[in-house]
Amino acid sequence: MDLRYTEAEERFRAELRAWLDEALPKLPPKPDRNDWPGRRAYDTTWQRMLFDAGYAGLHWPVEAGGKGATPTEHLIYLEESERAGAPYVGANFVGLLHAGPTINAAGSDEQRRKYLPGILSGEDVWCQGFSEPGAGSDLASLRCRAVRDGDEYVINGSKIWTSHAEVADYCEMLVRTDPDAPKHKGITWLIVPMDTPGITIRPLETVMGTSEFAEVFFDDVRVPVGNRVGEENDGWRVTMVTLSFERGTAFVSEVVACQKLLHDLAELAKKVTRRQATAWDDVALRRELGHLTAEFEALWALTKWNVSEASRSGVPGIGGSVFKLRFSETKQKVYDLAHRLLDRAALCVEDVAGLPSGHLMDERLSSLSYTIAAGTSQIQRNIVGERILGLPKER
Amino acid sequence: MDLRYTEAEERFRAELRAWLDEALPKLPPKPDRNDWPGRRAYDTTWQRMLFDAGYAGLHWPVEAGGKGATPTEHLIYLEESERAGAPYVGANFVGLLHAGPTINAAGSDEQRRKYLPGILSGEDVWCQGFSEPGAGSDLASLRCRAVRDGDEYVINGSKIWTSHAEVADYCEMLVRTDPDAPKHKGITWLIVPMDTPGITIRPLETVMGTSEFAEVFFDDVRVPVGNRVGEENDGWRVTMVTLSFERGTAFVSEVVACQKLLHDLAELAKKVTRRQATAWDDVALRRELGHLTAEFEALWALTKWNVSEASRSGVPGIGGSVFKLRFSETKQKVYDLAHRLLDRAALCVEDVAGLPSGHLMDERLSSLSYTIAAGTSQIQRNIVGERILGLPKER
Amino acid sequence: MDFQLSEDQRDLATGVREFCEGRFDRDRMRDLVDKNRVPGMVDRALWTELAETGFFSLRVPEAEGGVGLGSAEAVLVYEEAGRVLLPGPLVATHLAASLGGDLGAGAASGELIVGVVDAEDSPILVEHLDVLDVLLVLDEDGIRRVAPSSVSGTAVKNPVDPFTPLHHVEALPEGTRVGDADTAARFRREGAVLTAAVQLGIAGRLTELATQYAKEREQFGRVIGGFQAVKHLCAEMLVRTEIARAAVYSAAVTLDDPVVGDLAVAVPAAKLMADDAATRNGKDATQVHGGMGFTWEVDVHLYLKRAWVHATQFGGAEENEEALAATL
Amino acid sequence: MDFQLSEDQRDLATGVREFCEGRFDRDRMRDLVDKNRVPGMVDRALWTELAETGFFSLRVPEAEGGVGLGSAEAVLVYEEAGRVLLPGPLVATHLAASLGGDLGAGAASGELIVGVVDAEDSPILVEHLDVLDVLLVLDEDGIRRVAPSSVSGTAVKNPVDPFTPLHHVEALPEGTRVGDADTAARFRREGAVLTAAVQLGIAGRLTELATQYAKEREQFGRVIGGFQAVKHLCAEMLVRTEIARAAVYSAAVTLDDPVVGDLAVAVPAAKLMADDAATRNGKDATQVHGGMGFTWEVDVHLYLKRAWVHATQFGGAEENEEALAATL
Repeated sequence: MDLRYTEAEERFRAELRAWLDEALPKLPPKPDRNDWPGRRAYDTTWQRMLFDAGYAGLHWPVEAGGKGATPTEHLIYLEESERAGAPYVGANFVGLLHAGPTINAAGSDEQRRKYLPGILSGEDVWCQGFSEPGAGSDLASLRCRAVRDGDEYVINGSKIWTSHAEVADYCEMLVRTDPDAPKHKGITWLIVPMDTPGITIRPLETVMGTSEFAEVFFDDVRVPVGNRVGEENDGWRVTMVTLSFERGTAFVSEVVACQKLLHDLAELAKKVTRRQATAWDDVALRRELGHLTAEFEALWALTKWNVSEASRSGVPGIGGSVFKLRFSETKQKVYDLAHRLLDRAALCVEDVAGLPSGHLMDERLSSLSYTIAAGTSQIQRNIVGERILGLPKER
Repeated sequence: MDLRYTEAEERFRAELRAWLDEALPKLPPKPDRNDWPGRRAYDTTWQRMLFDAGYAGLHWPVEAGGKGATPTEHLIYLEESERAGAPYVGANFVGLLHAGPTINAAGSDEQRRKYLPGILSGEDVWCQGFSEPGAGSDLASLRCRAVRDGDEYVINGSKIWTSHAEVADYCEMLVRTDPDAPKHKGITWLIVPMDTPGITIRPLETVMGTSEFAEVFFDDVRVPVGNRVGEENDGWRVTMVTLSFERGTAFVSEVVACQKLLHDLAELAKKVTRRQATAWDDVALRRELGHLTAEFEALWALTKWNVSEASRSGVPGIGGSVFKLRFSETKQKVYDLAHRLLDRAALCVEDVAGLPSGHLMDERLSSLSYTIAAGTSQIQRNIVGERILGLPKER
Repeated sequence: MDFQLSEDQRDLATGVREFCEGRFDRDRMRDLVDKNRVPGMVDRALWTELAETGFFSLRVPEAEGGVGLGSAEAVLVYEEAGRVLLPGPLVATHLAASLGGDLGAGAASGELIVGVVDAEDSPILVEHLDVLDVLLVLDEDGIRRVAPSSVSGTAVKNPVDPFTPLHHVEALPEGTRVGDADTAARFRREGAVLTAAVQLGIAGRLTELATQYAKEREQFGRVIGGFQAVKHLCAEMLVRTEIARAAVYSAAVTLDDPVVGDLAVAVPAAKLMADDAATRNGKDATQVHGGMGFTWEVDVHLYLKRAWVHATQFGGAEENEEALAATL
Repeated sequence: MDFQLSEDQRDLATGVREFCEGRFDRDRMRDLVDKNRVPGMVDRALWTELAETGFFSLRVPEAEGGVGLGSAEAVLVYEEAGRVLLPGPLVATHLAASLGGDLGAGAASGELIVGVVDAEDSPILVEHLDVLDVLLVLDEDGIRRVAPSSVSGTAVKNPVDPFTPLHHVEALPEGTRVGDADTAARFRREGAVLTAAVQLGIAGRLTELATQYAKEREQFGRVIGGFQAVKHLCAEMLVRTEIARAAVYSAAVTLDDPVVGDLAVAVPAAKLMADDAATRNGKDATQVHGGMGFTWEVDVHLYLKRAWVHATQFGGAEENEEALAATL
């Protein structure tokens, strides 16, 4: 067990830090949250800067145009980026973390040549069409149909929870090509250009009153058979391949952000008054902050544990669900605490009386989704119970 | 909604209180916990005193020798008894609350005449043979067999969680008489004298190191067919009849006891020091005590609600599982708090340094069973979800 | 003792439910929040109807033109208000109706929309200011009356609950004294219990919404309410609701007849249990709804956000816990 | 960075597990607690074997006759001790071995059984007094050595953990100074991490016991581990264990190489997470076992009770939380 970074890792960190110091001031100002073209431009500008500096596709294999970095280097990259306040992966998320790796692993040479460079350089933005209104936790029950018609697939149906749909160039899609096969069997993985006729996008308003997601409707949308990745009806396996790219780094930025946030909340607690004293004088609140500090110390250690495991074995460990369960519930507790700390100011999703209630309450609302998105806590507990502990499957 | 007691109820309370003041000093000293004959004698002495004073079988129908008191009077009786520090029902529990009411409702006239008077006067002590090692939450899966042989049933099998087995005169038993019938169908309700040959009692040691319960083994135990209550194979229905005697009063003593305990814990908190200050100076601990005070205020209100509902309708409401769920978990929290308050003294199940760690830690250990005994919290949540909310049954 | 609804009380609750569902059904509620927003989120015509139904004059003696009922009845009414998310300073106006004089009469009749704010709050956020006719300020010495037009504040552009617009106010005007410290203490007690009743309605409705969704939504070939994980979330929601109901009703009866209990315990206990039920049910109902629970179009978030607002009114959790500890 | 067990570390853990399961298997554990109780609940012969295996000299430099390993290895060893409920003042004796001189040598070799007590405790309860050769007292100024025979205390007849006999002591003798304040601080840090390792072993074993029972016990025609309510209890136990494992291992590595982290955070975090995992897993394992979990014969309660003891050693939850808050 060694928590010391190697000299090479330290060098990587130092160079990255130096570059971040230099590059970040060159970024244009952050666009407004609802300005989707602006957000696309901002995110892809950053991706282009990473590309030019040699940091694009850090964790992608070299043959795919990436840097073939180790999981540990990826961890360092994410940690330093977060500490420096660099932009999140944003609009490049699906391309860099899902579609690109999948095409590289399961696509044809031609597909690799056609799609991967644009993802790395920030030229192309991808969105995801997996979930459907009727297929959430039970993704394999999806019903969006694609029927073969000569050299084309004709897609009909709808998808939900699609981010960046309005500004994406391509959509990675799962469609049902054999309605008679068992549900995991008749699914196919397709690439759909977003300018194909027949696609309608309807923004999906969240509890925050914003539209981070969209519903996407497909009405006789035709794509060439050549846009299929993998074999027909083999889409489920193709999708599972993507999962194997997760190397314990999925939540690095968020853990670092939460650790920073706890310091901010402590500062806030020392500032806000409740009747006679500051909130910090309330030992219950202080201990709660202390407890959460321990949780994130442990989650950070578990991150390193999972990343090291992935570095050794090349495949993701069983720790993902364990991590996700505790992390999402603990992060919710942080925002519960922030809510409590703000008292009546928590009724404003904007800064009031010099308190940072805008950002905190926005995230507090967002936190409701942590235990739902990407597998509810209930599903994660099933996974831990069944796949790790070997308890019998649900009947 | 009226929380005022009627004049008749207030008179009942005043008379009871006066009698308790007078009667309690006449009780012999409380026997040692492991002195089972002593405990029987103590409990039945008290029952005899109640009997002589006209309080025996308060909630039993008049025709069964009881007083036909209303649920509200029963609530008053239990509340006043607890406040005065009167003995619990103890060894008389099964007779007064299970076997007696069942025999009265489902037995023959002869059985009523034979068994009810002894229960009321404290002469006879009953125990219960329902649960089995393999039939806990799923009671209907019980396997203890009774085979008809002429005018007798021959019983073979074992029972568990039987209290007062060593000192009981009779056992109310559920046995399987038709192994081929669906599991709720082939069960029969029997009265078994505990001096019948073939019965072996093995004390069952609990986590407290005491033997509040026993396993009871039946080896060719013969009882006359006349000891059957209800029809053969109709025992499940007979048992369900007993449940209808619950009128919301099951936890009255315990709620009153918990309210007293919270005051005691506040006193204790004001006495014990942690480093510089008293535990009471710790606002987190104080608020936790405040929170628990609210919980028991609500549980006491819910008790009155359920009792009033039973008074009106004569049948138990749906509130039992709701009450039991919250009560058992809240009572556990009280002992968690007591444990925390005692700090290192919690390592002693006896009084140390003037602290009441003996009683508190004994109960703290006992509290582990609250969410298990008489239907686990998991089973209670199923009941609430299925029977009250109408969600689909477990498959 | 008969701690169950009387026939009159049952009729009252049914009547108010029918009124609410008729006059402020889901469509109208969604219309108000999604399309036709009105100043202060209070529809004057509806306010008048509420007044006619007795929402504000319920506890005013018959001799003074009121309905002449008690707190026990009032909690039944305000529970129904919570169930349908009736917006506006209902509890404040109801309390004002007890002050007598022109102010009381105006509040009772629905002519005056009356708000309330606690001078001790930091920051001071006034609810529904744009529509108020009168603002009452609870301070150390009692209650003072302030003209809303004399309150200079900044409108909060993004209040967490879209039904509860807020103004941030640096300092409150002096105004005129309309109640002493005892009256203010009564306001706080009654305000806590009535607000707890609204929370009870919210908690109950959230239980219904989650249960209903759990019965309809299918995943893995069966309705999700058949999975213990979901079923038990719904069960806990019901438990919280019923615990809160017992506490709220009991506190209300104790307000009407203080000898049956201890108001120092009953009132904070009711508020604490009801706040807990409403906010935690909001969280659990969101979870039961899965991704849909995170969308604006499902009502759950509107209930949760309103619950957050009420949880800060007339005593928050920490304050109530301290008050309860002080009784030990 | 390579935060995984090295091959040597894996071998060490396997070896210690085999040793523990061979020398202190369930039968012997139950025999000790149920039938053949020995003074102080420490079996001298076993103690000697533990010493030979390196339990106490593990971190003593090879030059001084020790095994010469670090805290990273020590936590693997003490986790195994927790898994089988090895009784006795293991951590205290291990810490004493680092003091050098006759005391250190005696502790390392297993000739001396050394206990430790915190002078600030109230009440003062000395563990295993009947079998101790040396008692170390942690006080404000450092560590002092006291002869157990000079300690006058009252034996606790009914200690909550049958493996941890206690004496209640009114006042501790003066004794002789054997360590300064820095050494005492080191003892507290290392004691916390090693005790956390024991708790980790307990938490892990409880997860196994519950899972195993859930796979075997049938109710309603299926094994109870197939019910989500039980499955999810087991899953949460595993999550707590793995979270604690990460924190404990990380703290141990940081003890060996302080530049890789912040001991002021890592040590209390490890103890807090491990105490939490062990005690809460004890509660949940009891629940999974149903009625059987309430019986003496099932081992779960022995693990839970031991976890309660360790949770009070080298810093309890509230102390650790305060210490962590102070780092913010």
